[in-house]
Amino acid sequence: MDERKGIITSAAEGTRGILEPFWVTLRQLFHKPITEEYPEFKRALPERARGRIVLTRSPDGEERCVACQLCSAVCPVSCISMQSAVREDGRRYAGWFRINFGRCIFCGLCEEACPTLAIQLTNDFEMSADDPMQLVHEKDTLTVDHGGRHPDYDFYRHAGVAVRREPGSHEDEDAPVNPKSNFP
Amino acid sequence: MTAPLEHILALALVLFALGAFCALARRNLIMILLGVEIMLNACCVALVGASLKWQAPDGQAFTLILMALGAAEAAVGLALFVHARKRTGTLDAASYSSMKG
Amino acid sequence: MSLTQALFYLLAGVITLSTGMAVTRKQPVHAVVYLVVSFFATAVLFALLGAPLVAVLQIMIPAGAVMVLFLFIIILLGREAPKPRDDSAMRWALPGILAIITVAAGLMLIASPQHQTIPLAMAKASARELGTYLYRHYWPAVEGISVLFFVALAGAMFLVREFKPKPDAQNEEPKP
Amino acid sequence: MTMWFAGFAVLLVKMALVLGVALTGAAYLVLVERKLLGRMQLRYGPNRVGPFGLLQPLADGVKMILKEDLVPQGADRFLFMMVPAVLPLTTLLAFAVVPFGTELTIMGQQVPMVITDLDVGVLFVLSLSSVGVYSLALGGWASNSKYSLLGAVRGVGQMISYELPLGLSLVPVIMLAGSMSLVDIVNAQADMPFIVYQPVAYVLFVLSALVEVKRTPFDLAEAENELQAGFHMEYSGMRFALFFLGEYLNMIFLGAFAALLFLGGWHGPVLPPFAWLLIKTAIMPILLIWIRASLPRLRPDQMMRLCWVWLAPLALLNILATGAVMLLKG
Repeated sequence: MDERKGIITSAAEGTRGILEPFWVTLRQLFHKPITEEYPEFKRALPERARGRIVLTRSPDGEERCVACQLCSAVCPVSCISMQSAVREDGRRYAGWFRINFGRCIFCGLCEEACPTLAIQLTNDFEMSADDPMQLVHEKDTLTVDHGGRHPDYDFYRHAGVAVRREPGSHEDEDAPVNPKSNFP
Repeated sequence: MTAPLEHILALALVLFALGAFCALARRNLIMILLGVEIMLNACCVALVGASLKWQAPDGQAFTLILMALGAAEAAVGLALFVHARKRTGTLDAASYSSMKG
Repeated sequence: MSLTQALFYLLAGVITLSTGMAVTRKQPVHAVVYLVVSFFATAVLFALLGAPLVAVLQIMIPAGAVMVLFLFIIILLGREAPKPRDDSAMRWALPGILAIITVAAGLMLIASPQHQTIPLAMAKASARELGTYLYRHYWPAVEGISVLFFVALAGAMFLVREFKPKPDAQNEEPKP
Repeated sequence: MTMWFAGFAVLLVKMALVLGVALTGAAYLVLVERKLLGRMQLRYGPNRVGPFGLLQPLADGVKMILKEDLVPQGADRFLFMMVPAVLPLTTLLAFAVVPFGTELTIMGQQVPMVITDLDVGVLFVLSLSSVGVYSLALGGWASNSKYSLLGAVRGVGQMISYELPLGLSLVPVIMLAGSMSLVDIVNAQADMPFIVYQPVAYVLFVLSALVEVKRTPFDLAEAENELQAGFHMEYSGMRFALFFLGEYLNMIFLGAFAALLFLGGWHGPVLPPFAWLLIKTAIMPILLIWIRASLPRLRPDQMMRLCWVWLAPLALLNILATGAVMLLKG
């Protein structure tokens, strides 16, 4: 008890402190709940929300993934595995690609590691399953037919396969420097 | 009719002997106190049987008093054990021998 | 044999068996649980012997309160490390023999041929009568018990109070 | 002999009825609690299974039965498996002395609406409530877990302490009615329910009952933020459900007990006796839920202080005052 207050004041305050919560809860009983019910009402997730992982395609419809194993290496829970393969024209791709969503922690490190912007996290999070094996996704279910967040980027226009065009004619490439003309 | 008084007394006797055995043979203080409780319970059985035999409530009245006695005894005894355990760290009756000459 | 008689012998068996188990258990918690069973059976026995109030109080005080107190203390004090020298058969022999002799002597006395058994009639003491009788004839005992309870409460609180040894109580010399 | 068999059959039917009503009541009390708590916290509560979530208890039951039944390592297996039954068992036994109304006439026979009208009904109930402590103590001990043990120690301490004010708060009622049979006590309240004469005893009873069912603000035995879930932490599946069932049965039982002892039982105008008893029984559980929604948890020492410094002396003074008034009035 506070010494400055009299016994009656503190008793009154204590009683009020016990009784007031009852009034609050009773009042709230007749309020409309502020709940937004989930399956009927879905909140729009922010652009950068980290949900299910997909493998995107470049604008010309080819797979972006070059099976470089960087995502697999950086994954803290080791839920990504793949096998690389090479096409006849020298273009690399994933022979098979597997993500175990039962282990995935949706940290987004694979997306940051990917040099070709192939692996991306989407804001779809509804992926529960009865059987844990249903959470292991293969390449056919992972691959989507669009470019995700970066629809215009195409890795093979920059690098990857053998250069067929003249130097300096690639995207974002400066004209080659002539070393002989560079003297002061 | 119920069983004869002798059988009730025999039951009380067996219980009392079991309680006495427990109080004598066990070394854990809690088990010793349990033995005492068993003996009190045996007395209650005998008293209630006797009360039925002579159709007098005295036996039952004494049973009530005995129960209160047992409760008080258990409370003090257990408080003693807590105290003893705090000071010596054991409940073994044989280890309380500091008064031994 | 009537139903009540059969019930009596059944209860007697349960009581003896569970008390015997309680006495021989190593783990005090198990002993307490067996003893609770025994006390419950005793309560039913009391009801059978025409003492409903005593039966209910038997469940309430010895089985419900005292045994819970035992359990509480056992839990509070925790398990002890097993002692090197445990309860051996030799230590149990002498009390065991004494107990068996006592029981045998008592049973012989009861079963002796010149002693005839007295069958008991059914009767029931109502709670009101028992209470009135208790307070009319044994009020000093009731008062004594209440004083005992008060003293026991004070004693228990005194015993379990925080144990603080005085810092220099022993070294301090009495001043001349 | 046929009379005996008829009596036995009626007894069995009565038991089945009480069992069914009590268990269904407990199952739906869980739903009521979740709905009410939800609305008091500005949310809906369960509303998916069936209309307004009315089939939720069924879904919960199915879920609990299908869950894996775990026994922790180092647990005392036998005690661990048996103990959850104690609490529902004692509470269901206590329902045996609850009268649900006046005598009913079936085929010219007077059938009392109570399983057994014990001479010592109130004491019987108190003794069973003291036995219910075993579920806590043994359950916590047998789990071989620190948190369970701490929860058990706290719970046992609180329950055996509060049995004192619980029992003492009922003494004035027994004094007024002059009997410990619940039927007699209700009949003594035909003109006026005892709460009018004994408001202090009623408050004491509600407070002690709150502790006895171990609910907020006195749920120290299962304080989530200190002890995870207290004494029943290691239990899963149906064994856990039994602890829960016991708690909710206990709430309903205490509601019925308070209704019979203080609120006049089945006496009331217009409505049939059984309906009155049901309404009066519902007061206590709803009050307990409301308290749970409103008040925070106490500290153990505050709770013990409340019991020994305030409630127990107050109950004793109440008994003294009642006795004095009864003596003066003759």
